[in-house]
Amino acid sequence: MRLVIILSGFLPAFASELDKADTAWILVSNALVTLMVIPGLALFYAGLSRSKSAVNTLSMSIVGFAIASVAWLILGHSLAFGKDFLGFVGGLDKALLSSVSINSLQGTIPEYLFVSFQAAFAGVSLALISGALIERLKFSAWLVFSLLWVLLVYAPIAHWVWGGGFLAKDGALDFAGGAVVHLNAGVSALVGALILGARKESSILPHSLPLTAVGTGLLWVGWFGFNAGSALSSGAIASIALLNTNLGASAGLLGWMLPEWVIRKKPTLLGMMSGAVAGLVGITPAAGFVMPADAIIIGFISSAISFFFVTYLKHRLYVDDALDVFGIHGISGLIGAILTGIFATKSVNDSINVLPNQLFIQIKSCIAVAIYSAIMSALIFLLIKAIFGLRSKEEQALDISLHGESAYNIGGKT
Amino acid sequence: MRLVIILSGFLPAFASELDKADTAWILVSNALVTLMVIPGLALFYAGLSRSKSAVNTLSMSIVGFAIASVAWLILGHSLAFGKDFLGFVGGLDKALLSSVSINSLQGTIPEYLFVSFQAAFAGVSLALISGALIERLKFSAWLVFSLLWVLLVYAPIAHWVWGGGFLAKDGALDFAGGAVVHLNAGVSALVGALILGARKESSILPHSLPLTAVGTGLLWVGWFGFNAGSALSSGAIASIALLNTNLGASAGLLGWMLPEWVIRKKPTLLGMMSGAVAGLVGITPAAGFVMPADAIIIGFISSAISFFFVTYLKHRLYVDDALDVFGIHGISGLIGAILTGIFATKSVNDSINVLPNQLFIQIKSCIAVAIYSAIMSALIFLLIKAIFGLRSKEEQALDISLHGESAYNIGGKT
Amino acid sequence: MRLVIILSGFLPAFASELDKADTAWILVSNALVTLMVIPGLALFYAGLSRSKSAVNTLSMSIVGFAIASVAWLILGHSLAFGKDFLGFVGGLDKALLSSVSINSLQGTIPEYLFVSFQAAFAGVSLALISGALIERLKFSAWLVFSLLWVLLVYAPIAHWVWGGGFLAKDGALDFAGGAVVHLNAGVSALVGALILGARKESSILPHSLPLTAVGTGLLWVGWFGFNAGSALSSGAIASIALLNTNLGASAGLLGWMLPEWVIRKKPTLLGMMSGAVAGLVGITPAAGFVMPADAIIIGFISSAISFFFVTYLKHRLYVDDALDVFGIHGISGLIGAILTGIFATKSVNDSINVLPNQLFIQIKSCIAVAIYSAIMSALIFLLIKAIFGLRSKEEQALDISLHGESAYNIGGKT
Amino acid sequence: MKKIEAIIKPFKLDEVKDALVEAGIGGMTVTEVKGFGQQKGHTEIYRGTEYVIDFLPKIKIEVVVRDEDVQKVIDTIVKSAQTGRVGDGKIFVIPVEEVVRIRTNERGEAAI
Amino acid sequence: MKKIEAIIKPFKLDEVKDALVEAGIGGMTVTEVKGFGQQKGHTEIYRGTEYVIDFLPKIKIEVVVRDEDVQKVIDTIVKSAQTGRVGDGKIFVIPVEEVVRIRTNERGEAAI
Amino acid sequence: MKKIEAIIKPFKLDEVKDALVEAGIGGMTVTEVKGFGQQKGHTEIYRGTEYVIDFLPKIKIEVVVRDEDVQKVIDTIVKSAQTGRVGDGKIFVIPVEEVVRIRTNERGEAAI
Ligand SMILES: Nc1ncnc2c1ncn2[C@@H]1O[C@H](COP(=O)(O)OP(=O)(O)O)[C@@H](O)[C@H]1O
Ligand SMILES: Nc1ncnc2c1ncn2[C@@H]1O[C@H](COP(=O)(O)OP(=O)(O)O)[C@@H](O)[C@H]1O
Ligand SMILES: Nc1ncnc2c1ncn2[C@@H]1O[C@H](COP(=O)(O)OP(=O)(O)O)[C@@H](O)[C@H]1O
Repeated sequence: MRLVIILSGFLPAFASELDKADTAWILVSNALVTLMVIPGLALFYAGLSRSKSAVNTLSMSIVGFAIASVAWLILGHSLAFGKDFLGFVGGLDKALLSSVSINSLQGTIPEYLFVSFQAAFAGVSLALISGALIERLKFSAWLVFSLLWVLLVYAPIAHWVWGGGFLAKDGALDFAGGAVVHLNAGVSALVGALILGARKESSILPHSLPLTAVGTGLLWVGWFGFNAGSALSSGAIASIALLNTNLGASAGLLGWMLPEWVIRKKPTLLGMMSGAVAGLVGITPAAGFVMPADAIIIGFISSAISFFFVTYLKHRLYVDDALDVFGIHGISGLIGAILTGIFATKSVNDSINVLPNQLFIQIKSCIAVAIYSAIMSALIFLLIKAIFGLRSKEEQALDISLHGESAYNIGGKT
Repeated sequence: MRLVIILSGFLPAFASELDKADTAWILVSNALVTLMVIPGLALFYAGLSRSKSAVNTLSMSIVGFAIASVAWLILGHSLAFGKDFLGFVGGLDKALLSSVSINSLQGTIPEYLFVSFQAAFAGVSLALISGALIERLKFSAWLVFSLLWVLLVYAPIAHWVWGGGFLAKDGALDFAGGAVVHLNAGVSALVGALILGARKESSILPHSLPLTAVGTGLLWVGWFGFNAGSALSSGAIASIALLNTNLGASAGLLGWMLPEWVIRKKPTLLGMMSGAVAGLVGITPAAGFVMPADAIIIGFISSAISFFFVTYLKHRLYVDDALDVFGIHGISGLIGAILTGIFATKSVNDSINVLPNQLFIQIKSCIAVAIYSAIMSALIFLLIKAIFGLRSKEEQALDISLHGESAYNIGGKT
Repeated sequence: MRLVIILSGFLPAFASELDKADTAWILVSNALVTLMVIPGLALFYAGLSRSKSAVNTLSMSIVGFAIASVAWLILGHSLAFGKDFLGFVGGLDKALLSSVSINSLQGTIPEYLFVSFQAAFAGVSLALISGALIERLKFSAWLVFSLLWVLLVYAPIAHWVWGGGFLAKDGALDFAGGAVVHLNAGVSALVGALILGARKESSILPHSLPLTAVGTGLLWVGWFGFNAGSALSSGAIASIALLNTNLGASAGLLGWMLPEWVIRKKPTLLGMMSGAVAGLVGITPAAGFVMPADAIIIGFISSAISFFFVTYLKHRLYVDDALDVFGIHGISGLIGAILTGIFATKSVNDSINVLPNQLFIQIKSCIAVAIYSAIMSALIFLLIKAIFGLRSKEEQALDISLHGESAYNIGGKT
Repeated sequence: MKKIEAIIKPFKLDEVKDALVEAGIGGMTVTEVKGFGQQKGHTEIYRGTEYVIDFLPKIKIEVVVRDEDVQKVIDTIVKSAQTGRVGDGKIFVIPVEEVVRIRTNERGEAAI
Repeated sequence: MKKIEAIIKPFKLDEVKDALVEAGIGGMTVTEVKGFGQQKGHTEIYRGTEYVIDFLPKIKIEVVVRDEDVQKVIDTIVKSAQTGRVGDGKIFVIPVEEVVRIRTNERGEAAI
Repeated sequence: MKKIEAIIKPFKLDEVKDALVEAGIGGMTVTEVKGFGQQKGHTEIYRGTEYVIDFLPKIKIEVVVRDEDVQKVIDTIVKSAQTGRVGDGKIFVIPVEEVVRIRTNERGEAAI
């Protein structure tokens, strides 16, 4: 399996000159990927939470990104991109970036930039998980989880796929992290919500859809850096990836809105926004591999399936995945990875091989990621539960009890 | 007439090599133009709406952008940039981008990127119109309008000007779409508001100026991509366009604030934000053609004229242009296009010719755009009115009745 | 003293060809720096204000940026980068950019772009100050102050350091404006709050933390342009500056959260956000000079010191620095500048010299900036006080009395 | 003296206020409330799950008047707030034993 | 007729409403209020400064009923709103002299 | 027992609360309301159109007290809420027939 080989595949192996244009584009992409969480995802999630837990919801995304950034530098990057150890994990040679210097390159861009870009991916993946756990998780438990998950779950999977690990040889296609990021985060979120247990009063009555709209917009735009930046260079592949990303989002929006409108009689704004995100997730593994017309199909289908899952199947799971992290990122990540096997074509990207059994390879790689993610995340959650406990005592006044703050003080003390 | 010849004019006709730096800048510009609507304009408009219609206001901008993106790929781009048919519209040779490949170039950037960038312009233009129609339009009517307007109004006008159509030979100057985007959208908005009729209770008491401020900021920053990206390359023209864009916004802010302060006694925040947008509109057709000091003059004058129009003349029109789309985009687009004829200079941009009768050419091109836009938009609105109806039944509870949602649930169910 | 010599230092003196990739990156950086204020800082501050003064708080940042933009073009840029006059200020040769043409270069980028980028720095610096003055300053007084401060305080200091003035020869290191921007703004803010006097009811009960979170996120992302853009080129220095900036923010977040949690028992969201900003300030002078591991230390320490200052020492100052502009920007700017002297290394950036007495040089340069900033700002404030008066009469209804608007009209007149 | 409390539909507020002012009423106090009654609530939809909102937004108007004005005020409110559809609201009349104007410390009817 | 005003904890609202409906009450009006009493407020922290929030969020329910229903309604509210912890709230009974249904202009008990 | 309802200027809330506490009052309930009266509303401007805002933000304080405390409470409120300018607000005294403490089911004066 070779999930996102394109991340390096696109760069000829002998590339060894810094390209300033490629560097400029990845500098920007790095900023855009950051924008996805800081403040994109934080707002997307906070708008959907109750106003009395909005502070905690914001805090989890933001602190998660910060912890991932620091942990990535100290150890994570080395576990992902250090010298390969049995195909499973990187060595410690890049801990604290000890073997990286100002002149090191990764392809045509400075290695420092590559490290920073990868750290942002780790931060996005981690922050996604928080959506399943809001309104009842202890803040300290989230901090410990963040650290362990980035190092023990995310970094190894990234290694398998992008760091020359065992999946890298199998030929699976994953342009920007459909499996590594979205399926992985979705599965961890599901497992976490299961172990954490349901909220006493589980509902999603968003306290502010305009806040969620700010988040959706920043996710959409930031995703251009996530997907088109995954070309790791400026040029034709980045261009088609960006075009496809926008089409995936747009078709995803319609792929949720239309069935919802027909079946449930109203086209909701939250449905449109959820659909746009689902479409973005679906196109992520395919962005630099498929024709634009196919991007529309992928975005539409992934989103429609997420819609049906969230609306009709989710309740059967009896898991309080509060903001549908599994339903949107897990499901659409999976569908996108599978559809990539069907639609990827050498005529778009001649650096890839589409094998006869590509569909099978895609499914196999998803299973590997999902199983590892589920088991390891479960272990981490159970460990924290045993040592510190997971549940916050006070759900009625979470923000006050955990952070001593209220999100809003309108008309309060004058 | 040749409105935005610079869009291609700046690139030597023989350019046929991909330039990675130009590509990087247009990738970014594409992201910035998207940011203008998703979520910029959506928030700008939603903040100005009543809280009970904020969901619908957000939805119109967002779904409009998505529809424009998909429609542009399927047919719009071909109607604008396909093989010329009688100087009026493009042929069907680029429908579904059938004749575009990963190696196709437009100037020095991949054609796929050019398609994506153009799609974003179509999305911005369409979304602008919604501001005149809020708080009473049926959502289904907006969807049908979106599709038809992009294909039948926007794409042909883009063809005349940027696709080698009949206006392209006349020598008119329009750097980034003062006429194609803003005048066009403003006129369509006015016609739409007229046919749709006034709200039962027409007022603009913004429900959240902070939300409008988020939108204003993202519009301002996104506009750098809109204008400086219209150079279609990285370099001196993009640089002066960016400088001028910021000056246009800043002077526009002052050009509304100062007369308002003097005449109406208070400098309002909404006035400052409206003025910044008006200044941005005004500088749009001139951004890459004029000296920075003149950019200040253009921004200030366009904005001041929009202020006088909105404050004193608007009421005489008896049209409920709810958020002043015509007053700001129509008027400042027109003024900017005319002032471009006065201030454009070869010493800034030696790829243009400033003809002795330039002013006359500018006016003529605006008239052509305005007439076509008015007639076609009227036909589309009347057609939809006849078949589906335009007005939503329930204005008192628009969000609930159309979308089944409320924008805010603060202090709701727990 | 040579504060930010790197701004030009990184570019070989003989560079005289336009580099399109460098230009692309600085075009983007310019957009990002704008995003820091429009709407970043405006929202950051407005969320922390009372809802009844949010309009005024937003207005100050936005109008300040606009005034700085116009003033910079007309005179400011010339005072900073015109022909040196006694090492203290630039001449009038660049007033209205009279000696700049479309072909002028600054290093490898168009001079017009350099002007625009510098103007945005002036705008950020000015807007920062407003946070100390909210909820009682007359709006007209702010406008006059804006104009005078940019021309008389900011431009000369920028000249000393970046325009070849007397500090430029001393060897001080300041990568992106720790002293010129943050220390300077922090000191001016303190002096202003002192002269203006305390609010009748001074408190910081933020009316909307989600709004502040939007602002924090846009500041964080925009800062990538501020710091990595200060390399004035795309490449390895920009890359490490971006990596370090993100680490500074992340470590800063933790550097406030951890002591707060230990000492004051709760990790607040506002603390995390304040810490991220403090960390960003701290890393600003060091971003392109230090190893990533040291960036973590710098971010953590600056932020922790700001935390202790704001929590324990601030009250002893008896100055109503409403939003802690001095506590965060002044203090962390100072700490960052000093730590730069300790951690800067030629192995990261071989265009610099780290002198044996570097620490001393850093401190000296900070003192020079602080003293000039304090005296000049005091003079400007006192002058305005004498002529127009500084205090708004009505503090209970500031937005209504100054702007005739309320930030929110939810559930108002229908 | 009596306090007249009227629960009305929010969009009627301006009309009722104008009618009261015309009828010579010089002051009133208004509160946003939520009402539950015969009028059916609506349903809100989020990601396919429906939530029934029982409590509808209403406005409570409180006017304190002299005894002789009670009937006039009731009639004025009924006339201006009526739409004839379910949910128009109620009026309650409650005895008031004393009124004080804080500004002047006047008491009784003079303070109204 | 009487107006029963109950100040309760917000999270009890649904329970109290359901109990009242079960007890045959057809209408009520609800207001978000802030209460001050024996229950201690909490502290909010901003940049190291602590703010004591004295006033806690409470819900005020108003139900107007016939005289004979007063005891039943009081008991229903007490039962459904009680947690046994400080801050459960109060019930006040206030005389009402007249009730009007705006829709129909009905008066008295028929209008409740 | 009586319910004392005071409509006051919002920024006076803390002062009034402190004065009442000092006077021995152990509980009160506070609501944000909008008031219309002799105090003139203000004008807001949006894109050149002026909107007159008639209703001004006020705070309603409700305190239920024993009969013998009524005068003291009125005086305390008048003293602490007075600015002497128009719009200071009103106090209304309303009879209360029964009080219940939900937590303990205590009745009458003991429940206040
Ligand atoms: N018994 C009651 N006590 C207090 N308020 C009531 C009562 N009954 C109705 N209300 C209020 O009056 C409003 C309208 O009542 P409803 O029964 O819906 O219609 P109608 O006024 O047409 O009879 C309700 O929303 C509620 O606020
Ligand atoms: N004298 C009073 N007048 C009006 N409201 C009161 C009074 N005393 C208490 N309340 C209301 O009842 C609520 C609960 O009272 P509190 O003293 O905290 O606990 P308990 O109800 O258990 O006695 C208060 O928050 C306040 O809203
Ligand atoms: N008749 C009334 N009934 C109920 N509330 C009233 C009445 N008159 C005044 N109020 C309330 O008292 C507030 C202050 O009244 P106003 O006439 O403005 O000034 P003043 O208290 O100085 O007489 C009003 O805003 C309103 O909330």
